[in-house]
Amino acid sequence: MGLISLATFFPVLGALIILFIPKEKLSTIKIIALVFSLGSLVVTTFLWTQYQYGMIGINDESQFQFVEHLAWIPAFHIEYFVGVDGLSFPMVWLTSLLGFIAVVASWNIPKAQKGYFALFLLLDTAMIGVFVSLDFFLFYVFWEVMLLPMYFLIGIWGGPRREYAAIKFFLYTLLGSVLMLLVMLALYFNVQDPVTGGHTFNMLHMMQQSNHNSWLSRFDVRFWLYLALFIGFAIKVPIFPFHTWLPDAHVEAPTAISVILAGILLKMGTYGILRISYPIFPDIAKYTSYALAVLGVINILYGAFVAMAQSDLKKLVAYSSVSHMGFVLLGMSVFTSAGINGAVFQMFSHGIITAMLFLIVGVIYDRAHHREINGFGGLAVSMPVYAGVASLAFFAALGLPGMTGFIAEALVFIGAFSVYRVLTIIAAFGIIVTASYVLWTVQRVFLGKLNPKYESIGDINGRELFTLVPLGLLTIFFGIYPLPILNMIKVSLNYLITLIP
Amino acid sequence: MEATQVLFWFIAVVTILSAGIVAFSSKLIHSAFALLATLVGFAAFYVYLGADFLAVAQIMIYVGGILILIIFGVMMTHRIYDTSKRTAHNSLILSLLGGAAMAAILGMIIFRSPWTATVFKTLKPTTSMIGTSILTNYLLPFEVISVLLLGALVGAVYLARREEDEE
Amino acid sequence: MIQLESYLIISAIVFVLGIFTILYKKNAVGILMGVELILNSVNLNFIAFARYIDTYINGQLVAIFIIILAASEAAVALAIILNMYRDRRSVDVTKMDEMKN
Amino acid sequence: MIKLALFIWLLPLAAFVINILIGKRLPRKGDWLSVGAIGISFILSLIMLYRVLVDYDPNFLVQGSVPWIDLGVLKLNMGLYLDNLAVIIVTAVSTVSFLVHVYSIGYMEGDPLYNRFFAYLSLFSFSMLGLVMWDNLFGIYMMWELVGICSYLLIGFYFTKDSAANAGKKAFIVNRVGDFGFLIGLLIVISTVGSFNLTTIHQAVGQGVLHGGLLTAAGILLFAGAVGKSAQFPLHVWLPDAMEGPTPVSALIHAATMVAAGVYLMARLNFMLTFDAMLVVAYVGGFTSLFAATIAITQNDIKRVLAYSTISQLGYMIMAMGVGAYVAGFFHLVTHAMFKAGLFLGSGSVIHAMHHSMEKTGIHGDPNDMRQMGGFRKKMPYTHITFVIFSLALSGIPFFSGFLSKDAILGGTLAFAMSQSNPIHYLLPTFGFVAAIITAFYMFRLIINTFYGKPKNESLFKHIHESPKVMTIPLMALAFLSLYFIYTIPSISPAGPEGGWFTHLIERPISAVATQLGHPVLFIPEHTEHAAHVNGMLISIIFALTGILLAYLFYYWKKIDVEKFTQRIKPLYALSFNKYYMDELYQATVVSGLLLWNQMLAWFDLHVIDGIVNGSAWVVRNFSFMDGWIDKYIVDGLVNLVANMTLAFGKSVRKIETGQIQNYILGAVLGAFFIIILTMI
Repeated sequence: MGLISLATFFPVLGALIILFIPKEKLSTIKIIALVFSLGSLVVTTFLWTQYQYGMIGINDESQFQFVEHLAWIPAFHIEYFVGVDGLSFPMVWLTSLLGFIAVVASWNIPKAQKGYFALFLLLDTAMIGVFVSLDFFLFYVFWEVMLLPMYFLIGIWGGPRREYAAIKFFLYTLLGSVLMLLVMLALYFNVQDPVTGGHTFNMLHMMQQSNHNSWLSRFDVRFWLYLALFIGFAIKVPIFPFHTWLPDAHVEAPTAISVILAGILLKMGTYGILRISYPIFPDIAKYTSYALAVLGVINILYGAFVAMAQSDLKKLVAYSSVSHMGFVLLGMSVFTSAGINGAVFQMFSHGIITAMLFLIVGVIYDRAHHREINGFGGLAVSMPVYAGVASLAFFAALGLPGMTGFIAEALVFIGAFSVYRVLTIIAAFGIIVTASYVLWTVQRVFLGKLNPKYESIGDINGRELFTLVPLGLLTIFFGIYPLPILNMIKVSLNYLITLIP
Repeated sequence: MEATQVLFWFIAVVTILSAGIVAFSSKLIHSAFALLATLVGFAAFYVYLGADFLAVAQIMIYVGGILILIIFGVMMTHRIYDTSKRTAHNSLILSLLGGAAMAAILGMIIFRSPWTATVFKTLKPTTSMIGTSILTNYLLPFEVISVLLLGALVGAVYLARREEDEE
Repeated sequence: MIQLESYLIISAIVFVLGIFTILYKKNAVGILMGVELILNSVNLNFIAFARYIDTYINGQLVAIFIIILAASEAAVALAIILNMYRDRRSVDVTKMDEMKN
Repeated sequence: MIKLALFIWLLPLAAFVINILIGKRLPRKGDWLSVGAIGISFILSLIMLYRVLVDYDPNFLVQGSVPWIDLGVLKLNMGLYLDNLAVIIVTAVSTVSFLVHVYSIGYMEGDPLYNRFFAYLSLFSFSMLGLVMWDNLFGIYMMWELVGICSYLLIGFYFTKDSAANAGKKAFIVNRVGDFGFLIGLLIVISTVGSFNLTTIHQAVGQGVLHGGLLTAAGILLFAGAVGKSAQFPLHVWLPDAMEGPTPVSALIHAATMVAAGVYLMARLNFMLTFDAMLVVAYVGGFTSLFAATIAITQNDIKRVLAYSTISQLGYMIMAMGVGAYVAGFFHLVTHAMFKAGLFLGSGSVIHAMHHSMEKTGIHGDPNDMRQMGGFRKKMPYTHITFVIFSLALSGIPFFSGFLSKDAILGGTLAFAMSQSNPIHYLLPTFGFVAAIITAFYMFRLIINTFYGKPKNESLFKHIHESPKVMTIPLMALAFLSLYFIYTIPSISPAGPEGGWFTHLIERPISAVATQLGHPVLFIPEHTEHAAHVNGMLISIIFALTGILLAYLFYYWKKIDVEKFTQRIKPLYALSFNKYYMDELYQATVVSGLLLWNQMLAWFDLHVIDGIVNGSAWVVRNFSFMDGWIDKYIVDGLVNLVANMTLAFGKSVRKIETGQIQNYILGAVLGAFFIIILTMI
């Protein structure tokens, strides 16, 4: 068993152990969850130190790292095939990091802790699995495994409308999964394994256009398959107009789950497009790129505008995610080096920043038990440390230089401008709107006269700081010195865009 | 008739009679003890059939385990003083009718089938063969049955346990 | 030499007695005994076939599993019976009709 | 040199990091850390300036850079670009910053967030120094945003006041509007030139890589950033509100340094401005200078007067950049930094005194309000004298620094107008000269109202006293720096900066656009320039004196009744007093419009997009309901018929079903028996 598998399955091992611990032993359960999620983080961090920066990946198995390639269900040519490249590794690391942070953040979850942590660790494994799998079937399995814990985590531990949100989330993403399943099967039956001549689920084989049979080479077929796959991923991103599950799910989910939802799950949509849709259907990707760019711009502006109108803090952050994911879409729609690197960097950066934002909302919700923006005011007086950390996160969200969001957005703009000039200018308008809603929010929550209700509200505690500070340091570190990430992703992504005709 | 055959038929009669007692006795405790005789008789048949391991297993599991359990069951569900009390029965006629029907079916099958004892093996100890088999060809059923046994065990303990707040 | 049919007949008789026991008794423990009789008769059949027909001892192996099964069944059944008795001070199966209708 | 610059740049950052984290626990709340850091930076910058002066070479340049982002295709390096311009402005920034730091020790004393104030000041110094030293537009843009956020934090420093919080937000967002243009300009540059490096851009523009309309557009868009940051019309609205911040902040950020960043940017990018772009720059600047000056006349808040004055002066500088008076514009940036910072610190000193007096007397009111002051001359001698010096410099009176630079700008503008065939360009010098009168007028209105005459509020006046030394010494230092000879050494002629070190070291860079086109962008003959300069000087002296005279007539000698006069020009007065209703206009159009638009979109999202989703769910549900109805009454009807018959039959036979398993077994056995019988026979 290789290190990648270890990182992937380590959390679920913890989940199994938790199942055997009586539910009364709360602290044992929590510590096990903590240890196992930390274990995964340690392994991925170790992998980072072993990472070879020059290797490309994408569609060549020999260029992947930490590959494990075993037969799994030979009768259906299903393999256990995992490995990482520059596209997936930042996401893997981010996932294990946020998994750990989220465990700490859910320390005081109010009920049924045993089930919560077991499901959470299962979710953790599934998420890492999605990012490392290179076999489509394996990918699909992890993708589905991820859904169920998520459904329960929202549906059981969520807010007042949790059932509605959970069902909505589940149905939406299930629709996406079904479309993905169709495409997967279509590919399975129409792609030939170059070695054995049989069918294959191997993504890398699917990426070789020479392995496609004549049916799969038809433009209309490819177009519809791409579209189906795209909708499957678009729901996850979420791309306008498939985004309405997001605010509901976020608002109802417990803090840690919102962190995971926004930090990792949203990235899976764009990751899927980059990992699967682009290399398998490069011609269609090119053909539909303008539409994708337009959707990206709509996401940016629409998300920002709607965010500004929200009165629920968590909803605002949720819509800001829609807006920020628009940058990813815009960046990856242009097939320029800066654009696509910016897009992936934005995925990483948004993962960290939005996690911080949701944690911050969680902190205040734990104390005030509501999230009405207008119900706060002047909190900087009674919670100075919290206000400081929160301002940092909000500034990161508005793309302040010196933090990751700025570099990502700048790269996206640089990449997109040379291709779609007008669209980019429209998108750049988003930075004004973003600044407006972020500062307006900061003002309504933290500035002004202190709402007398919250005079004696406690400042952020050590545990909460512990969840926020590492993320804050990361945004600043990679905002000043982005090379570690960019060097990792650029090799793979620069190669990826050469695949697009 | 050889001595072994005489012995065989003697055992057969004893077994069947005790099985009859199990069936017809109105006192449960008598049934239980008759069952003991039946089970021992069966063990004897196993010896005749060259199944040495099974004979021992029969004695140990059935007689030593199950029967004791049953007797415990009898004891615990009947106060000691009324172990001799007649237990109520269903309709004798209908039961006999059912038994007769079953007997007819089995009889018909037995007598109408052309039994050809094709193989006649020399008797030899079977323990090692059984051991080899359950770890090779019968490994999966063996494992499954182990889990089942474990499950049954846990289930039985759980069911029979008194709830703390019950009494 | 003892014929195969001898065993089959003995087994059949015990089986029939087992069936009769199940039908006749109202007492749950009694019924359990009937079941044991049936299982034993089946076992006898298996072992007899293993001796006379099979080239290997598959019958014996099946018998082993049946014995184990019987043991589990007896344990669970007795546990249920105990519970039943504890609940209603009776082990009369004809009175167990809560779930009727 | 590079190392020196790095130290200058990074020391304040270190102070910021330490102060924001543990400042509260340090002795004296860590002010010495920030002051010390900027102090060392100040000394180091003097060393740097000294080296430049020793070199005395107009083409002095030191560069150094490291790779920062490398995507293979796109490479961004970050580095320092130290030419004379940078060195001088670094020195100016660190000087003012240092003095303001020192001043703040006195001014901010006792503030609950004392340590945070110094931390922010340090962060600002760091960002501002970076802004003027970096060698590429991207780096400048980054620092540009950072100074913006510092400005946001410091304006909103008294965040419990709603007005302060609003002002901070407004400043940042209005700046973002300008930055939007800046960003697009950057994108045009990177997509054509492929680099942000100033030298590379210079070469590329010279070679014609970026040319024609796109070049003009790039210039204007980059200028949009400057419009935001330097508070030019129509994005000037944030600066007056920014006066909600503590006064040292107003002095440092909103008078001397940050707002001048736009001018700095225009100076840096002067080489790539086409003639059309320059016209836009010049007219925006010129118009702003007059526009803001007219508002400053009627304001009663001492700091707001200064704020509008700043806008007006920044307009001068921008206009200078637009008319090719590069040296003059930049010169004015430096001199203005000194005396405007001085003015703000002086007003801070007054406000500080007022504030304490109000605390003592228990009178509630606005300490910034001129109508509460008067006669402070005797109580605050140092503040008074320095204030007058600064005002004279600002009004452009000879022997003070402002005279040199302002004159040069007006002369340059006049020369521009004279060299153009289109007479409409005489508008520009007109703007400038009219603004000059008004400037002199409102400055002396301020001085007379504050320091002369009778105290308007005796009880307050009683408790007014001079500020501590830590506050007056920076004032004196700045007053010294507002004297003309500082900038004219080795020449001591008060008539103009020619022959001084400043004009020697700063030269207008060779225009890349000119290289590209093959002819100068703007040709101003030597003799025109000379004539314009002499005329400009005379006119401006006369105008400045006129302005001062008018102020004395109105407010000191009271020869003209102010009340009556304002009554006669009431509409104009109202217009000026209400800042031409710009804020209200923006509020009514942009802000309300945006909010309404957001609400609409949110409604759209909730009811239309989500409505479609829920609607499809509703359709499915109702379809199944309808289906259920059909099922229930038609399909099921038939079934029920059958079922009822079965039921009737079943009722009769149900007695067989006892629920007793034994009965079932019996049945099963008998059934099996019959089957066997049937098959066997």
